[in-house]
Formats: sequence, C-alpha cells, structure tokens
Amino acid sequence: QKFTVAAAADLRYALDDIAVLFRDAHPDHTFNIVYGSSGKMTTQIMNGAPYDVFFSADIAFPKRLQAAGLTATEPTVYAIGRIVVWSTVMDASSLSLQDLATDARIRRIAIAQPTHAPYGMRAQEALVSAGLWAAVEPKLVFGENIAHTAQMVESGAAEVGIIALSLALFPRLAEHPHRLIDDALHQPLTQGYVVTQRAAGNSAAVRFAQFMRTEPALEIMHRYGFVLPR
Amino acid sequence: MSLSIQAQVRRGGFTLDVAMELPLEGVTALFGRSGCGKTTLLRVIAGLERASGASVRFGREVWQQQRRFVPLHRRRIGLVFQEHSLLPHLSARENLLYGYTRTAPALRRLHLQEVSDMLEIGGLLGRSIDQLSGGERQRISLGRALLSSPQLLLLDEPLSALDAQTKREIMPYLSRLGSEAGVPIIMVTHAADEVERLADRVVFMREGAIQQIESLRDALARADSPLFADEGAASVLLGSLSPPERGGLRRFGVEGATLWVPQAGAMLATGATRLRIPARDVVLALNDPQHTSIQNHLRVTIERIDYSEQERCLVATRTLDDQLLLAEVTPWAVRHLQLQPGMQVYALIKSVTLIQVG
Amino acid sequence: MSLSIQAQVRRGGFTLDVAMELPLEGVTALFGRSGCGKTTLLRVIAGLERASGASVRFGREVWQQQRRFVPLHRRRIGLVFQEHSLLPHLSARENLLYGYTRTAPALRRLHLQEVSDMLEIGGLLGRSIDQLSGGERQRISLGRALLSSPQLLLLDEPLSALDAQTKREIMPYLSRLGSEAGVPIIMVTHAADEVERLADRVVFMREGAIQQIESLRDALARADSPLFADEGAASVLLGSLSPPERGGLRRFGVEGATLWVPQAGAMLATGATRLRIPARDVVLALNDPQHTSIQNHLRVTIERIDYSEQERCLVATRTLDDQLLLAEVTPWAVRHLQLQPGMQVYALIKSVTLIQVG
Amino acid sequence: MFGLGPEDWQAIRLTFRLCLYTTLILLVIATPLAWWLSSGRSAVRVAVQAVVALPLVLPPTVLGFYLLIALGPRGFIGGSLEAIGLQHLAFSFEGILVASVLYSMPFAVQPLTEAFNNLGRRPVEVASSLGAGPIDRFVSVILPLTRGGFVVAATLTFAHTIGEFGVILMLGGSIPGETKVLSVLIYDHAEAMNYDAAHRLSLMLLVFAFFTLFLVYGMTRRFSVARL
Amino acid sequence: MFGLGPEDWQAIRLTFRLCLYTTLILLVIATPLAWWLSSGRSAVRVAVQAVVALPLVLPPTVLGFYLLIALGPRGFIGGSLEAIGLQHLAFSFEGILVASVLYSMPFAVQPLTEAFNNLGRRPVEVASSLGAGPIDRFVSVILPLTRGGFVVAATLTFAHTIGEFGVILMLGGSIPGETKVLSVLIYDHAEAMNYDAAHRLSLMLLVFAFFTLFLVYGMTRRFSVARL
Ligand SMILES: Nc1ncnc2c1ncn2[C@@H]1O[C@H](COP(=O)(O)OP(=O)(O)OP(=O)(O)O)[C@@H](O)[C@H]1O
Ligand SMILES: Nc1ncnc2c1ncn2[C@@H]1O[C@H](COP(=O)(O)OP(=O)(O)OP(=O)(O)O)[C@@H](O)[C@H]1O
Ligand SMILES: [Mg+2]
Ligand SMILES: [Mg+2]
Repeated sequence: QKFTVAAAADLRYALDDIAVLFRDAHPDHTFNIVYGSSGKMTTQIMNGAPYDVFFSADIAFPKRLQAAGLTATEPTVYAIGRIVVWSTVMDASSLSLQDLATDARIRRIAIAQPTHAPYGMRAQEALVSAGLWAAVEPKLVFGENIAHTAQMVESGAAEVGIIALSLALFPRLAEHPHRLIDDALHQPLTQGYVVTQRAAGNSAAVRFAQFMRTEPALEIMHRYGFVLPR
Repeated sequence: MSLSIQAQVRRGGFTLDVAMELPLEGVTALFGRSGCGKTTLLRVIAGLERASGASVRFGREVWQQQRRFVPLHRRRIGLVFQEHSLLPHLSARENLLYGYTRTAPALRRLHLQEVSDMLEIGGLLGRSIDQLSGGERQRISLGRALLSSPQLLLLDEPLSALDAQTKREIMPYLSRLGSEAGVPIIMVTHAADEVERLADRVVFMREGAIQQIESLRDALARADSPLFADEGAASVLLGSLSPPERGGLRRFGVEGATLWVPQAGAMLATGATRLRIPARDVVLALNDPQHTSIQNHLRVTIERIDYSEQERCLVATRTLDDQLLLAEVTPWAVRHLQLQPGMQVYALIKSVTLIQVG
Repeated sequence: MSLSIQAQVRRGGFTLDVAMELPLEGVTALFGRSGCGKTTLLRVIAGLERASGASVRFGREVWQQQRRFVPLHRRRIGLVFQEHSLLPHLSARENLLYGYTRTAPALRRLHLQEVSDMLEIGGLLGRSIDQLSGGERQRISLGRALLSSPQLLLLDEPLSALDAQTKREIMPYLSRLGSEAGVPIIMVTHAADEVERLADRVVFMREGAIQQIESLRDALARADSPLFADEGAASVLLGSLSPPERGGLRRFGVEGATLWVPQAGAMLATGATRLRIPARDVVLALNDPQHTSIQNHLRVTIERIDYSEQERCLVATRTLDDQLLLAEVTPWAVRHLQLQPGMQVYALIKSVTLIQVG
Repeated sequence: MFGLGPEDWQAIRLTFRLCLYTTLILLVIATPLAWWLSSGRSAVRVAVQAVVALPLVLPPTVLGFYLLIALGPRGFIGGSLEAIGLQHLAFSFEGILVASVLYSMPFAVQPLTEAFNNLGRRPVEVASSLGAGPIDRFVSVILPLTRGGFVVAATLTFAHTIGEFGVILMLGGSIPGETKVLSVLIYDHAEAMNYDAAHRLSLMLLVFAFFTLFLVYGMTRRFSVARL
Repeated sequence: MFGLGPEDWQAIRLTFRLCLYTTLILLVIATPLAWWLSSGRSAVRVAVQAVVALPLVLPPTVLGFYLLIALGPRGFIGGSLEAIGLQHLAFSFEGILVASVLYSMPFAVQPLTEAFNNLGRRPVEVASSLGAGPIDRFVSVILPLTRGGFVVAATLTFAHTIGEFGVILMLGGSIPGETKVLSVLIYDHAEAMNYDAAHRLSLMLLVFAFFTLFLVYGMTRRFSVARL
C-alpha cells in the first residue's frame, strides 16, 4: 500500500532514520515523506492535498484539521521540541540569554518568524520571559523557518541564532556548540500527528503513524534532541 | 472587361473621392502632383485601404461591394510599393520567389531566369537585402511583383530610383506585358518619358479627385497638359513603318505624307506604330525650303492657332492623311509669316527628333 | 577650397575606389548607373562608411586622415538619404526643426517659414510622419537638411519622388543655394533635367570608380555622354540676355550671332547667362531660308563631323563669336548637303527650344 | 552520472517537461493575445495588458495559495472539474503547469506585444500582395521578423519556470515524479542543509541553462527590421 | 486607511522604495549593457547575454542563500566591504537592493537588447547628420524609438520586484522598515493563516499594480518604427 507522509521540517533528520527502520520492517509498503512548514501543509490538506499522515511541529495545526473534520484519528503528541542558542562565530555554550542583549560582538540574532513558525514563537516567548525582548528586538532577523534561521547563522551573517535542538545536533551543525534554553521560559513545543481523513482505510498509513510510538522510533527521536511525551 | 472603382476615403483633411472605370488593357498612368492621392487610390484598389461603402470590381470579379470583401491575397495583384518593401529576413532570391512559389504552377507566366535577366539582377540573388543599393532594391521589388504572375499590376513609381539606361531596358518589357501578355498595369509616375513610352491612357488626379481620363494621344495633344509642363505639347502620328531604305532611313506613313525615320537600333519595329513629335520640334515654312538638314517636309493645313500661352503659339494642323500635327512657334513667327487657319504651309520635321512610342 | 577624397571601400564583391578633388562651389551632380557606388561615395564623405586608410578633406578642415576622424555630427553636413529617413517619433515640424535647433543661432541661414514656403509643406507641419505621402516625406527630408544650415549638402536623389511642377519650383532654389549662398551641393540624380538645370559639373561613376569629372558644358557637348542617352548631345552658349524687345523676345549674344529668346516667365533673368541648345534641335542649311517659323539663323563654320553613332551625325560648328554649337543630323543630310569641315552654313534654331540653364 | 541519484533524474525530467510544456503553451496562448494587444489601443486592451502582468506582483506562495483554493476540490475551477467527473488540479502536474503558465504569462506576452508593435503593417501587406494567406503570412513573415521577441519570450519563460518554486511548492506539494521539480528538490536539499547535493544540482542547472541559452541566443540570426 | 496598520504602511513604503530603486538602477545598468549586447555578435556577447539570465534558473531562496554567503561578513563581497571599514550587505536594504537588481536583470536586459536590435542604424545616422552628438542622439532619438522596450523592461522589473520574496526573505531577514517588504509581509500573514490580512494586502497590491500598469501602458504612445 502507498501513502505519503507530510512532516514538519524540524523532523527531517529523525524521520529519515525512522523511515529506514520502517521500510526494513515493512518492505511491501511504499511511501514518501514531504517536509515543509506545518502551516503550509495544513492549508494544503484543507484543499485536498494527498497527505495521509501529518506530523506537525505544533499540535495546534492537527487540531484545526480535526475541527474541519479532515482527520481520521485524534491528534496525538509524539514529541516535544527544545530550542537552543547557537553560533558559528563564538562559543554559544558559554552564552547566556542575557549575553544576547549585551554582548557587543553580537550584531544580528536570527530567530524563526514568530508569526508562523512554532520555533520562532517559542524563541520570542523565551526572550520576552527573560525580559530581553525590547533589548534584542533591534538586532533580530527572522528566518522563514527554523532551517533558514540556522542557515543565517551558519553563513556568519547573524552571529547567533535561536534554533531547534534537533538541528543543533545534526552532525554538520553539531561542530559548533550550543546552549539549551530553559524550557520554563516558553510554552512547550508540543508536536502532534494525525492521520488524515483520506487515509481512513489505509492500514499502512495508520501503521506508520503507530510506528512512531514504538521503542526504536522513540529512541531515534530522543537521539535527535526531542523530549518524549510521557 | 474593365476595372471600376467607387470610393470615398477620408484621412484627416484629405479626402479621396473617386468613381471611375478603366479598361483592363495596356498601361494606365496615374499622374498628379505629390499628395494628390495616387498611392491612396492604388491602396483602395488593392484592398489595403478598406473604405467603407466603396466598391471595386475587376472585370467580372467583385472585389469589394457592401459586405463582400476579397482580401488582397486572393486578388492576384502584383504590387510595387512606393517605398522599398523587401522582406528583410529573406535574401534577394527568396524575396523574388516569395510570390512565385505561392502561385499555382499552371498560372506562372514568368520565371526567375527571364525576370532576373531583364532586370539585370542575376548577380544579386544571393545577397541579403541590406547589401543592395536603392535601385537594386527597386528592381527586386518589381521582379518580385512580376514573378507572382498577377492579373493586375499596381506600380507606385517603380522606376524612380533607376538610371535612364536601366529604365530604357525595362520599359519595353513592361509595355509588352501590358499589351501582349494581357496584364493590365496601373502605374504611378512623375516622369513624362515613362508616360510617353508606356502609357496607353493617363488618369489625371488632383486633390483626391479624378480630373480626367484621356488616351495618351489626347493627353499629348493638349497644349496645357500637365504631363508636359516642361516639354510642351506633342502629337502622335499613327502609321506603318517600312523596312530600311534610302541610307538606312525608313518610310513612315502614306504617300504624300511620308516621314523619314532613322533606324535607331532595336527600338523601332517594322509595322503599325506610333511616332511622337514634340510640337516645338516642328518648323513651319511658307514654301518648301531646300538645302537644309531637315528631311521631312509635310504639306499641312492650319486648322487652329492657340495663343493660350503668353509667348508661345500652338498651331494645330492637318496632314494630308488627316492626322493632327502640332507646331509650337513664337507669336513673332505667326505675325511674320501671317499664319492663319485654312492656310497651307510646310511642316518641317527633323528625322532625329522622331521617337517611336508604341 | 576643394573637397578631396581618397578612399577604398570593399563590400563583398564590390569595391569603391576613388581619389578625387571637387571644387567647393555650386552643384556637383553624381551620375552613374544603379549600383555603381554613388550612395557609398556620399557615405564615405559623410563619415558614415568609415573606410580605413581613407582621407577626406573639406577645404582646410581635415575630416578623415589616418587616426583623425571627425564624426558626422561635427562636420555640418546636410544629408538627404536615398530612402526616406524621417524620425518616426517626431511630427513633420519636429523633424524639420531637429537640425535647426541644434545649429548655433549665428549660423542659421534659413528659417522654417521660408523653407516650408519653398517646399510647399506649410500645411503638413502638424502631421505625424505616417500621415504623409511619399513626395511629402521627401520634401520634409530635404527641408530638414536645409534647415540645419550645413556647409555642404549631400543629396541622394532628393527629388526622385516629386512631380515635375514641384521639382521646377525647388530646383532654382537649390541652384541659388549652390551659387549665391555658397553652400556646395553634391547630388545624386538619374534625371537629365535635374543635371541640366542644376549642375555646374558632373562626376561620372562606373562600377565603383570615378570615370570622369567634367563641367556641365563639356558633359553636354559630348555626343556619347551617358547623361543624355535619351536626348543626345547639346551645346551651351554663354552670353548675356537683353530686356524684352521685338514682341517680347529678348536678344542673346553678340552682334552677328544673336539669338532671339522668348520671355518664358520668371525663369529667365536678364544679364550673363547660359542657354542650352539640344543638338537635335539645330537645323543646318546651306543658305538662309526665308518664310519659316524659325527665327534664329546663325552663320557658323563646320569644324568636325562625327559619325560615331550609326544613324546620326554630330556636326560641331563654331559661331561667329567662337562658341561651340552642335547639330545632330542624319547621314543622309550630310551627303545631301555635302557637308564637310571648313564649310560655312546656317544654323537654324527655334526660339521655343531654348532653355536657360544658369 | 554526475553523482545524481534516481530522485534527481526524476526531478530533472519533470522540470524539463514542465518548462517545455509551459513555454509551448505560453507561446500558443501569448501569440494571439499579444497580436490582439498590439493591434489597437482601446482601454480594454490596455486593461488586459495590465491584468496579464498582475500575477507577478503577488508573492509566489500567496499566488500559489489562491491557485490552490481555485484549483482545489473546493475551488471554483477544481470543483467544476470534479462535478463533471474529472480530477481537480491541485497537487498534480496539470495544476503546476497551469500555475506556471499563468505566472510566466507576462514574460511571454510583453515581449511579443512589443515585437508585434514594432513590426508595422508593411511586411504583412507585402506578403498579402504576393498571395500569402493569413497563416502563411504568420509563418513566413511575422514569425521570422519577430523572432527576437519570441526568443526573449521563450527564454524568459523557460528560465523563470526552471527557477520558480514558490507557487509550485504550495500548489504541487512536492510529490515525486508529479510535482517535485528540480527547484523544489534543490530547495529541499538546501533546507536539509544537504549542501553538497544542493550545490551539485545548482551547478548542473546553471551549466545546462547557460549552454541552452548560449545556443539559443547564438543561433538567433539578426537583421534590422527597421531597414524595411 | 484601508484597514491597514502602521506595520503595513511601513512595508508598503519600503516596497515602493525597493521597486523604484531597483528599476532605476537596472535601467541605468541594463541600458549600456543591452546596447553593447546589441551592437555586435561575438561569442563573448552571446555568453554575457546567457549569463545575465542565469539568476532566473535558481530557486529564489537558494539564490538568496548564495547571496547571503557572498554578501555576508565571510563572503567575498561582504568581507571586502568589512575590510575597508564598511558594513557587509546581509540583512540590509542595500543587500536586498543588490539582490533584486541581480535577480531582475534579465527582465531589463533582454527587452532592451531586443529593442536596440530592432532600431537599425538609420535613425542614429540621421540624427548625426543633423548635428546631434552621442548623448543628444541617445536622448532625442534612441530613447523615444525604443520606448516600448523600456516600458516592458521597467514594468517587468517593477512588478517582479514587488512580488519577489524568496531572495529577500533569505538575504534580508524580514527586518521591519529595513527588509520586510510587502511580499514578505503578505507571505507571513498567509503562513500564519492570517487570511484576512493577507487578502486585504494582496487586493490592495493588485489594485495598485493594476492602476500603475494601466497608466504606464495607456500613456505609451505607439508609432511604428518599421516605417522608417
Ligand atoms: N555587403 C555587400 N556585399 C556585396 N555588395 C554590396 C554590399 N553592400 C553594397 N554592395 C554593392 O555596392 C554597390 C554600390 O552600392 P550603392 O548603394 O553605393 O549604389 P548606388 O550607386 O547608390 O546605386 P543606386 O543608384 O541603385 O542607389 C552596389 O552594387 C551594391 O550591390
Ligand atoms: N492621416 C492623415 N491625415 C491627414 N492627411 C493624410 C493622412 N494620411 C494621408 N494624408 C494625405 O493624403 C494625401 C494623399 O496621400 P497619397 O500618399 O495618396 O499621395 P500621393 O498622390 O501618393 O503622393 P506622392 O506622389 O507624394 O506619393 C496626402 O496629401 C497626404 O498628406
Ligand atoms: Mg505616393
Ligand atoms: Mg544609391
């Protein structure tokens, strides 16, 4: 049976690994994974996109689909994301949030666009909670999504950025140290999935969704910096 | 068979308003001052100027009338535009053959070889258009129109950029096309020599209207003809030309009214023909003078003396075979010789001034 | 002051190879068959055809020589192109004034009013270019060149699209510009009447080379002149014209060799002038015939008889005031009258055939 | 070959197909439209000319969003198609083709309109007088004389369609072999920080585009229309 | 007004400024370039013409990424600027201006090259013979006769710059008042499913663009260059 998985971009590395496991376990299933922004995918599903399982970066989106009657299952939490301060020009592990406002070497700080990117929203909440928002706002540049944000930092054009832990652990980026941001400073990045209405009779798609809750999958998620739901 | 046109075209302050019928044979010259509407008239005939309410009929074909409108490409008209209009993306040869290849083989009357020989453009065929001189372009345009084997030729000053010699070589060809091949030609020209040599009739236009349609002979005979503002009136004598006699000279006309015409190369064909005699080349004498280089002495009767121009008189005379012969003399001569209608005089004409026109 | 040109230009199989010097006064006619390189020569003079190694000098100004190259816009040349070249984004008036406004006010010799009167284009000034007829466009081009008050005029068939009357009105104007206003004119033309009326000298071109540079008088006198392939040779008599006497006729030339010339409107100015007499209009007689309409009887001496053409003889004679007068007669007449060099005969010339050429 | 995997080749084929179809369809649509636009000066024509350029001013994903709504199952067009038993156009090759055509329309229409404007009526009149009917005239005279305009239209359309991904991403949804074109793939590689792959594909694209354009521009013979 | 907030107006002003500058700069750069391209047929020229079109074939965000690297502090251009004491160009108005100019280059160069190609040498020769020097000729003859090409170049550039956001998003970083142009704002609204705001701005943009284009196209007088 065939199916298509739509997944938030921050899941990319983890999900690619999980897909390999799933393929080994179910060689008769063919599927492909489309990565993108959760908001865009929600819009697409509302307009007939052929996605069978949707892993969102924010559970709010599956809930919207449910409200629109486009889901076959309840939105389910599969992971919780974390955000970090990361830099390629200085040692981020020694940077506190406070330094973002005060360090003179920092001219630009990249975060994802808070209006539509979940990681950006959490970054903004953290900065606000730390009472630094007004001080750092003039230095902020906004990435379209968390990957863009990381690229802005990687290019050196932004000295530091607030990105997903899952990205900071990606081998290429992990060369540079990062510093975890206290998750008490922001709402949890609750990531949820849902099987869409069109996949109601598609057992393979449902099986893939359930596979995310299996031990090997959770192990991989953990390795890529996701906190697992209890 | 005739071409009948009825049209009103308005362009800003200018109005072309014509209603005329032209016989579909030979060459019709369209003559008139710059801006009088000659090009516009040709465009109406071609259907390029789509005047509403106009009607154009070519023989039995109705080209335009009320709703009916035959587009140009179905009219089989050969058109030479006033300004050069070669297609710049085609070579000279491709331009020449553009219409040829679009003519059904059965209808093709002319072929590349003969047209390019006639127009002396054989050496240019491979060239692109911007490698041609002005006159070369004009000849290609003409050749292109000819090669589409049209049933009507509309030529807008087709020889204006050509030198006298080239013109002289092309004109007999056009003339033959108009008469022998039966392709009627309507031709705009400002050159009197082209009208003289080619035209069978002249359409005089003035400020958008047809002033007059005259046979060439009548047009030439008028003292005030706009055709010959420069050269004055002329008469055309009809007659037949004998083979060369007396030292290469040839006899023209009837006994008692014989003119001696020089051979003058290939221009003169034996048989029925026309000779043009400029009125100012005719000398009148009371008696037959001897010992002059003038060979042709005709006895004529004065019919009318026209004083219309200030210092020239046009004397209309009749030859013995009752043809009109005009002589232009000064008022002094009229007084001196006491010329008056009814008088018999000698008209002296130099052989070398005779030109065959058809 | 003279214009000297030395240039070699290669265009495919065609080579223009000239080295010549032209006096910078009056009108020079450039005469030659289609494709002989006339336009190319004008372009070399204008600096539009930048032949390497060429040298062009205009009086004391060096326009082109080795490294030195004065661009066209600094040469102050008035150019009329062979094909119409009005700027399509400008109205007729704007075209006319394009060069005028770019001429320093101190250098402006002509003004819009007089030029538009002369060319009869006053009514067209507000029009856009595509609302003009072919001849109207040509006149605007000419006017535009004149209004830039150039120090040299290069005209490439500037009158080819004009009717005879318009031409006749423009030509004296150009002629005066060439002589009185001191603007030398080099003009390409295929029309013999334009050469006759305008030119002071003729440059004959042939296949890219200068064949000959002759004064108009010499050019006219040659029996084989390519100028008058149609009309034959002519002589030009110098003399001075008296005010009207004897019935409106005017005396030309010296006692004993007087010609009577008709008034013929404004064309004839009193004073020193030139008359053109076509050789074929001259009748030779052994004795002075009476009672003919021919008024002008000159005693002349035969100098030479030229049989170069098959059926025409050109008889060169001297008048009493030692000017050359040509008569074209048939070989029959030579034999009949037993003409030979040294003989005294009468040359009879009809007054009405006389044309003033300068 | 060139270190490319089957996914890459699939995207390349797809892209090439999309560009080719877009260009061909656009030329077919834009030619009569441009001809009409250039044949008069009414307010309607000017308005149409302005409307044609409008897709350009919207951000591509936003345009994609509107197209998604229109072409999707709930949209006017997609809905109508479903009503007559056909598939809606969102998330299909046909859908992104429609979007590409719409989006690149101004690049085709504008240069062609300009080329036709410059043509003047003389060449057409000449061809008519030589017996060429309307289609013949178009092929033998108008087309060659406006070739420059067609080259500009085709190259801009082709190049722009290669690079465009905003509309396609939104409307197409990156379905391999169906809507996952090269630009989306490169974008994806770049997002995944899979730079080697992104650079390799970009470079290949640039080299391919350069040679294509070089050939097209190089082969376009020039002649001065103004000489006519 | 129109239900727009200060952030919207700021983006509108910024967009307008970006489009205006881009169009002006491009015309200044593209005119001599196009003139050179149209004045001969060497392989170098053909190559340059092909290169000019290349930015089009890259997905905009990818192009933006490469530009970010080149114009950023570690890039060749940005680094050189920093070395001489200037600011690098990433995340600045100047940066997105450079990017817009580069990206819209083909839309300006191609129609102008085509317009110059069609001009022929006769009008220039005529103007020379009437005493007009090179600059005078350009202003009084070449410019008006190629006006159509300039209009196409300017409108395509302007419209495309309004709509483009991929490059700008990446290179500009959406800094309000500096790099957050209207297209980015609309994109943001649309991504945030803030559809009311997105629709309102889109509609406004379309209406504005329509009237601008309508005026520009309507005012362009036509004359047939081919008549010359
Ligand atoms: N690129 C070229 N290749 C070959 N021949 C050329 C090229 N360009 C011009 N010619 C030839 O050069 C010759 C001179 O051209 P030019 O325009 O000077 O002639 P012209 O004397 O003005 O003729 P016309 O009276 O017909 O205008 C012509 O025979 C023309 O065919
Ligand atoms: N749009 C227009 N507005 C006003 N007058 C116009 C317009 N178009 C043409 N004309 C005038 O119409 C008249 C006829 O033009 P046409 O081209 O038929 O003249 P023509 O007899 O061919 O002259 P030529 O011998 O100079 O070529 C001209 O006087 C011209 O000025
Ligand atoms: Mg005309
Ligand atoms: Mg010439």
